[in-house]
Amino acid sequence: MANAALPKQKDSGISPLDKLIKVIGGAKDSGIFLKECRHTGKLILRGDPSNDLFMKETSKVLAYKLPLTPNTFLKNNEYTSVWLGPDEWLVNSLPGDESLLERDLNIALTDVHHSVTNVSDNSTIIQLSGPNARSVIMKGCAVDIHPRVFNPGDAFQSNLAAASVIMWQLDLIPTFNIMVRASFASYLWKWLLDAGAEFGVQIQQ
Amino acid sequence: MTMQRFRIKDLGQVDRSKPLRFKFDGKFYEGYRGDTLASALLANGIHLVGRSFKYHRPRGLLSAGAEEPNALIQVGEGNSTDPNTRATQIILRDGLTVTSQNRWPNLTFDLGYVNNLIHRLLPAGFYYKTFMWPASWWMRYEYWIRRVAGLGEAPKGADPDRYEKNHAHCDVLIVGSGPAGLSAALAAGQTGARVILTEEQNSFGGSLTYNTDCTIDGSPAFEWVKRTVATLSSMPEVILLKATVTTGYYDHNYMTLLETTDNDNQTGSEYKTRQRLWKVRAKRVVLATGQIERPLIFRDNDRPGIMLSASMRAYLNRYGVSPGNRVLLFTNNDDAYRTAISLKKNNVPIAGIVDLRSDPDGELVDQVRSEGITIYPGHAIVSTAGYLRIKSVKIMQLSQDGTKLIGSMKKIRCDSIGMSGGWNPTVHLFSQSGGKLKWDEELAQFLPKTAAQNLVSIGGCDGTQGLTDCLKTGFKAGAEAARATNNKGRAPRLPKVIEPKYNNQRTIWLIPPERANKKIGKYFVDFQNDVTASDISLAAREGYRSVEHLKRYTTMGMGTDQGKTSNVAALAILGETLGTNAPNIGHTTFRPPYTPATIGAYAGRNLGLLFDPVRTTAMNECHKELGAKFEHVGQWMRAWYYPKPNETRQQAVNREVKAARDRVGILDASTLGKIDIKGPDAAEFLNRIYTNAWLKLAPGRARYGLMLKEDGMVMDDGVTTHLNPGHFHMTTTTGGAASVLEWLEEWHQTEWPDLKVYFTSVTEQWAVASICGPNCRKLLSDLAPDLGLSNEEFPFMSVKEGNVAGITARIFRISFTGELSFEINVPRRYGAELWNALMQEGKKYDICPYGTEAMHVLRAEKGFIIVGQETDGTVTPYDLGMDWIVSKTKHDFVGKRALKRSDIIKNDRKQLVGLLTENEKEVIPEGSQIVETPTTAPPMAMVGHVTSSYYSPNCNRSIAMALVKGGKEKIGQTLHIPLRNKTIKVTVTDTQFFDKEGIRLDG
Amino acid sequence: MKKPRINYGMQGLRSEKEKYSIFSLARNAFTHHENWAQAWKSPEPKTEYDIIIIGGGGHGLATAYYLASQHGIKNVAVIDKGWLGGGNTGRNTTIIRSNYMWDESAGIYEHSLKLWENLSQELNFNTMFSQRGVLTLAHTEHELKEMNRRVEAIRLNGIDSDVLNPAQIKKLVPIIDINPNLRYPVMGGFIQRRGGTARHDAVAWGYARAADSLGVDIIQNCEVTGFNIEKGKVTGVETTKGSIKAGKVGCVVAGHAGVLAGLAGFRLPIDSRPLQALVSEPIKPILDTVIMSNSVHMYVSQSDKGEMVFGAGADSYNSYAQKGSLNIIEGMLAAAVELFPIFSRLRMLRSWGGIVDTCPDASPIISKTPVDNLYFNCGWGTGGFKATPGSGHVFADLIARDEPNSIAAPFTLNRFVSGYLIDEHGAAGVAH
Amino acid sequence: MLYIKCPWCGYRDDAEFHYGGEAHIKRPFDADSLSDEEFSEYLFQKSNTKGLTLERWVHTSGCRKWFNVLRNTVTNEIIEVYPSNQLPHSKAGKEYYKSNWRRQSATERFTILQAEK
Repeated sequence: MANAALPKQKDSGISPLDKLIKVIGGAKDSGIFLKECRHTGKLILRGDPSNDLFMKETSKVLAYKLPLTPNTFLKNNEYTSVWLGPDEWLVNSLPGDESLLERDLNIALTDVHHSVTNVSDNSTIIQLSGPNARSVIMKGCAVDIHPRVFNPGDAFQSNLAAASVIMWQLDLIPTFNIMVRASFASYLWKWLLDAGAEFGVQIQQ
Repeated sequence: MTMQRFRIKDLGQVDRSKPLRFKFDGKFYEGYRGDTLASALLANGIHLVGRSFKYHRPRGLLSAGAEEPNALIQVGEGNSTDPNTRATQIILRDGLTVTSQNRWPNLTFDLGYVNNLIHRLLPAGFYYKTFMWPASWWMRYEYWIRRVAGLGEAPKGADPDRYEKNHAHCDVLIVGSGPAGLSAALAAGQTGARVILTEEQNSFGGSLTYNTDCTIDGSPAFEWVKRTVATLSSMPEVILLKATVTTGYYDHNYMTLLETTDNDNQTGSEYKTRQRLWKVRAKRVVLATGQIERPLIFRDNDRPGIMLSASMRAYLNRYGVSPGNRVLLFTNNDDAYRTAISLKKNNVPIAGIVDLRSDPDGELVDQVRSEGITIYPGHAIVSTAGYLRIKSVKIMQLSQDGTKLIGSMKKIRCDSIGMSGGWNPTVHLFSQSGGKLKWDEELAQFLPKTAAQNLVSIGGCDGTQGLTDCLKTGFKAGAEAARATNNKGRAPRLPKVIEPKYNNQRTIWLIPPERANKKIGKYFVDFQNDVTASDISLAAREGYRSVEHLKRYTTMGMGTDQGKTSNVAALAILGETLGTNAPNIGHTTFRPPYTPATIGAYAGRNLGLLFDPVRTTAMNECHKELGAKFEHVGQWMRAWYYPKPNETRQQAVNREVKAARDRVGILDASTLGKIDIKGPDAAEFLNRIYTNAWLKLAPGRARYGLMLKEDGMVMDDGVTTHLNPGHFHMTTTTGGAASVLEWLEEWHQTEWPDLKVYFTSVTEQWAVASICGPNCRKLLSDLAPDLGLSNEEFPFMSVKEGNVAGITARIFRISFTGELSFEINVPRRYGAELWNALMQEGKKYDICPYGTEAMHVLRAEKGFIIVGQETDGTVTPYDLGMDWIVSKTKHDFVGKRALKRSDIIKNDRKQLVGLLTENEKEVIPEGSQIVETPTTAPPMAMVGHVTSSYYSPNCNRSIAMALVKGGKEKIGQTLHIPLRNKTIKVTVTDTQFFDKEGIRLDG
Repeated sequence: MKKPRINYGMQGLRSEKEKYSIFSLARNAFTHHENWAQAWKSPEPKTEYDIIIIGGGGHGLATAYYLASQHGIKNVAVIDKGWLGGGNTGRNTTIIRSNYMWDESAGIYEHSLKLWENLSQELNFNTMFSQRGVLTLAHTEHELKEMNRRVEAIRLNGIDSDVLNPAQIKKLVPIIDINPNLRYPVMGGFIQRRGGTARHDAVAWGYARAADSLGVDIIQNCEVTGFNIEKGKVTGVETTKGSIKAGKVGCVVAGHAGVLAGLAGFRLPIDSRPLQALVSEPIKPILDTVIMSNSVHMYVSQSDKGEMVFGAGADSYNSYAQKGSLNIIEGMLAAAVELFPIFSRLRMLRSWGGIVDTCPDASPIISKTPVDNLYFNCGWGTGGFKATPGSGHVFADLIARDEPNSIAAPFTLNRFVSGYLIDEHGAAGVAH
Repeated sequence: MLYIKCPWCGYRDDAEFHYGGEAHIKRPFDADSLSDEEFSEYLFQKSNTKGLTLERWVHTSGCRKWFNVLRNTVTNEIIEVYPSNQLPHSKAGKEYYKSNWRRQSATERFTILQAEK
């Protein structure tokens, strides 16, 4: 039996925060910008990086080698690969591209013990940006994200408030992608709004 | 409003341009920005600020800092009132309303003072010796004891304020911004290290805020403080935190700082934070917490107006407040001389200096002499007079050895006393960190000995004396700490310091009475809890000789000040009583927090909506629209039942249960845990983790599995499906989703790493609608006409993939109701769409949504168990009558051996059976206990309990399952369920109540 | 449940010379309290005792007291490595109740509660046992059902227990928030009105004084460094104050049972974990009942002094450090404020940790051991304080007769071999 | 709050981890041949050391990997951290491991076997 594939149209279906994000807006000079990255493709890839074939085949599909440094991610225009563990990666794609990627990886890794699991709907990504983004995260996360030790290209899995998250930094604004399980998304969204309130929050499309 | 009669012109650091009005005990006063409540009260000539805990004696300000035992104030009113706040730490703001506490009817006339008059009946620990007769009266005694005890009043309602939390990491955390702390911060900061400097007071500088007799590089020391703070502020990696108490020192250099942020200079906003709890992980900690002055212990040393010498100097030089109109100093060291010089400089009349030392000398003494201030060397205060404020003292000469008073008595008038009994290093945080203390005989101090964590103690808290040495050790420690955390740089140049020099002190812990056996008056050691020197010797006499016994028996050091001014003296007095010295007695352990810390700050914003996440499924909105009632299942909110207007819960559930068997029912089953299992050894892994056999399950087929803990007890269950070769889809209970995944990983990683298999949680990837009932096949085929749903094409316990209502879905033909049933899994984003499509299309079959309650009834009709309801961690598969699922042939599976233990194989274990009530309409309450022979009243021997019990509309009667001792043998027998008002008679049956033949599964 | 034959009447303090009362207080007031006798003597150890009890906490002192008072065995020493009551006796949140679900637990805790009810009089020392009621809250439908199971079991064991609805709870505890929209709303609860609190230190001191007056030697600052065992039978102990011979040895060292078992050459199914508690500053009375909430891991009462006494759940890891992790405290205080919003502005005064010895089934061990004449009483987890009198009583009986009585019998070490566990995790949530 | 260095993710607060009890417990291969007493020893008996102890943790909120820790249960000092298929490296760790009464878990056996191949 083939893996359940998603239909082609990119924006159909309901994302975990659709019902919650009612008002888009807020002051332009807000210290915090929040948005949901709807329906980003997400695959969990498992495999043994000491197996050359696994590394070779995956880099063919992704067009780069999977990151082996803990707490980092690599990306190109199509795919973002976040290190999650010594044999586990999160691979993000543009909305709708994940089925194809899943198929390609499975074909490429036919002879290698691996697993690719489509978890696009298992969680969602909240993007937190703005000059005060770090302050907001520090209210609920014990990982050191000071620029001396944490920069674009860095990632981690940890807890943010009472939610388990995977987080990675995109740029120097700074902007963070926070991936959270679907059923925790509304809790985390409310928590972020509350934590950001003192800086002013603008909600973006 | 009264004038600030005791404010000295142009002295101190308060802002005279910003007068602030405040109310104390109903009366208005004025102070300035930069004042504490304590300094503002003193500026208005108010010394009397509270009553003591036990004797209700009038008390004044003892200190100017966190150690204050007496001035406990009720701040504010209504919901934002704060009881027991130390006046010395209340930052004055406009409109502040405060009241004194624990007195009735008022502060100057307090009826509680009667305790002082009958004090002889109330020695330490008196309550252990009485209130025992008659035995039944303790609750009455207690009622009054509780009302007399307690200090301030709790707020009446919810706290209107916000509290924040903040995690931080740094290279160097420096506690204390006195000369040592500031210089350490400067040295560390200029290397570029990440530095946090904390100061519990509202401004930086520590002792330099009031020691105006020192100069650094030729200018007043406080100028150096201002310059240094400015330099530190300009360093991007340095965080300066004032009004911030370092409350706790936990493992691995984890520190809590409680910052008070709602000081007067903050603009108000809806999201204004009152306090912020910092949780800091520091690579290295520098403790520069300074010292706390000790009181002298003499008769009636607690009268308002008697305060610590350095605190008096702080009120004078920092706040520009004169302590009174005639000040007496009483000391065993040079500190009081320093205070005297400051007082004199500001024209405050001085009654003299009573010095325990018989021959004080040195530059400070000389200076005092040259100012014409009278010194009484080798003298001590014998007694004091004055009820609401000190009026006079009597002094006498001390014998050579300090154990007796000799000569004639002399009376000195005064309205305030500055006393100094030496200093205690503030070793609280060091001790919290696990460090051990040592006793320094010469300094008569407990000092840090071995550090247990990555820290260094410097300055006063390490026994360092003098400004020069504090700066020197500060620079050194700061630079070292920076280097140790991989920052490069050198220590700053040591500035040129001019400071007064101290000579030795003469330590006399307890001033003797004028005659050896004179027994009047009280010698207070612990001011707040009214523990006197005689209480300590009483405790010792009665055998309470360890430090902890002393503390617990007398309550010494157990007040809200935690004995900051009293602990060491108490130990010394205990030591003298027992004929030994302080170090042999030991010391109590210091525990967090350093000063009392707001509970709300520890709770933070994790309240209300944010207390604990509420998890909902993709179909949640659909249930809401249908008017569902919800129930909590762990963090999940699940649709419980869907009442129609005017329908009771029972009616709704009955209707849903009927519909699911008669027509078609639909359930949101999305919360079940789901784990994707892939790898060539997946089947072998399942074979080891489940009790039954898994190696021969064909792709496309599903099987029910039971998981045991290694002790043989049922842990979880669910259906696992073989999707493709080497690819399984496991389901777990809703509550077990996370723990089962961790369980699988644990066994794989630590026990069977050779098995090639990977696990990935997909619980929320899939939204699941479960449809059941005779019409469900028709319904599904309407929405998925190409799927092929006949029993041949799609047999029970198998899986198919296809489009349902245009959505790609995985459909499992499994059943938790015993009916023909399909579980349709679609990606979460289409969950609501699927639900709505099924509801819409199902109209023609009169589809009925059912909730968790109906689901429970439906499965109970079939005798299916729910892990967590029929099981509680003490139940084996055999107990559940599920012998069929335990493989007899497998070499191993988790929990196998435990099932063979002697008490596990006994026949009289509690076993799952069915129960039928005599009265078919009667539903036994779940959880009811079962007996064989009811008696008229408890106790009765119980043989089991009811695990599930419902009214079954399909059976037209009530049904129940129960775990009953030796239950299998009891089938057919009668048992009894004794409720409070009646006893229900039941017959033991098997657990299948409906469709025993199982013919409905295929529709 | 079989009723043990126990005399719950007043035993009275054997020595009349120093009986505590309001009259003795008044008498001593005239002499400035200078003539009070020592509550207990602190003798040097003799060379030999009939029985040595290792551990001078509440349980150990109670054992010695009952050996002397119930079994007439007075040549007994209690030895402690530090000060009396310095372990968990002096570190707990002082809650006393007997509303346990399983018969075996109900048996021991109810036995204990009955002894508590006369303890102050029996010991002539006010232990301030305050039967103000212990109310356990339920916050979900599931918890309500679990509660019913427990309440019914408790009731049929003849132990008092009342179910309360939210309105009744509000009446009893006016400061509680019963808003149904709370994340964990108060949906009901059950109260044991005979439960309550006691002054923990006083329990140790009272037993010490009473045991001392019956001739028991109480030896502090004396650490056991080894057991002397001959032919599988214990003959004495090695201590920092020398060897002491003994006919029998009872070991009651909460927090260190595993260490002592190691010295005797066997192992126990016990993990030692940190359990944290804290008190607020004292305030005027606001809470007259003990409140427990298992689903949010919080329990609280107000001491006679006015402090709110909070308990949290145990940390997950083994530790003898007598301190735990801050997040446990944060979670517990958030739960406390959620239920009692007025707690927010109170202040934490002091926090501390104890070491709890926990068994796999969260029930204690009162047992003979692989070594003859050596007995262990341990593994009380978070429930030890309330059991103090009962534990001492049955342990004394076990040591005296070398055979467990019906109350102690279920708690032998053998249950871990045969599988007859008394699992108090399942239904009790956190067993406090 | 302990600061535990996950062998992969680095230092994190103990709240991110779950404790897994004693490390290096040998699971009996042929449990059926054991007496109840012998099996009870595997199932329930603890070292529960006061002082150095080898224990298991899993980085639940991170990489979900199990690993072993050598920790002092009196001071909470962590001496070393190593993956669960390895043996302790530090001197103290080796000594403790040697004195352990039931070392060599299945993972280690597997690793040793692999190394021998």
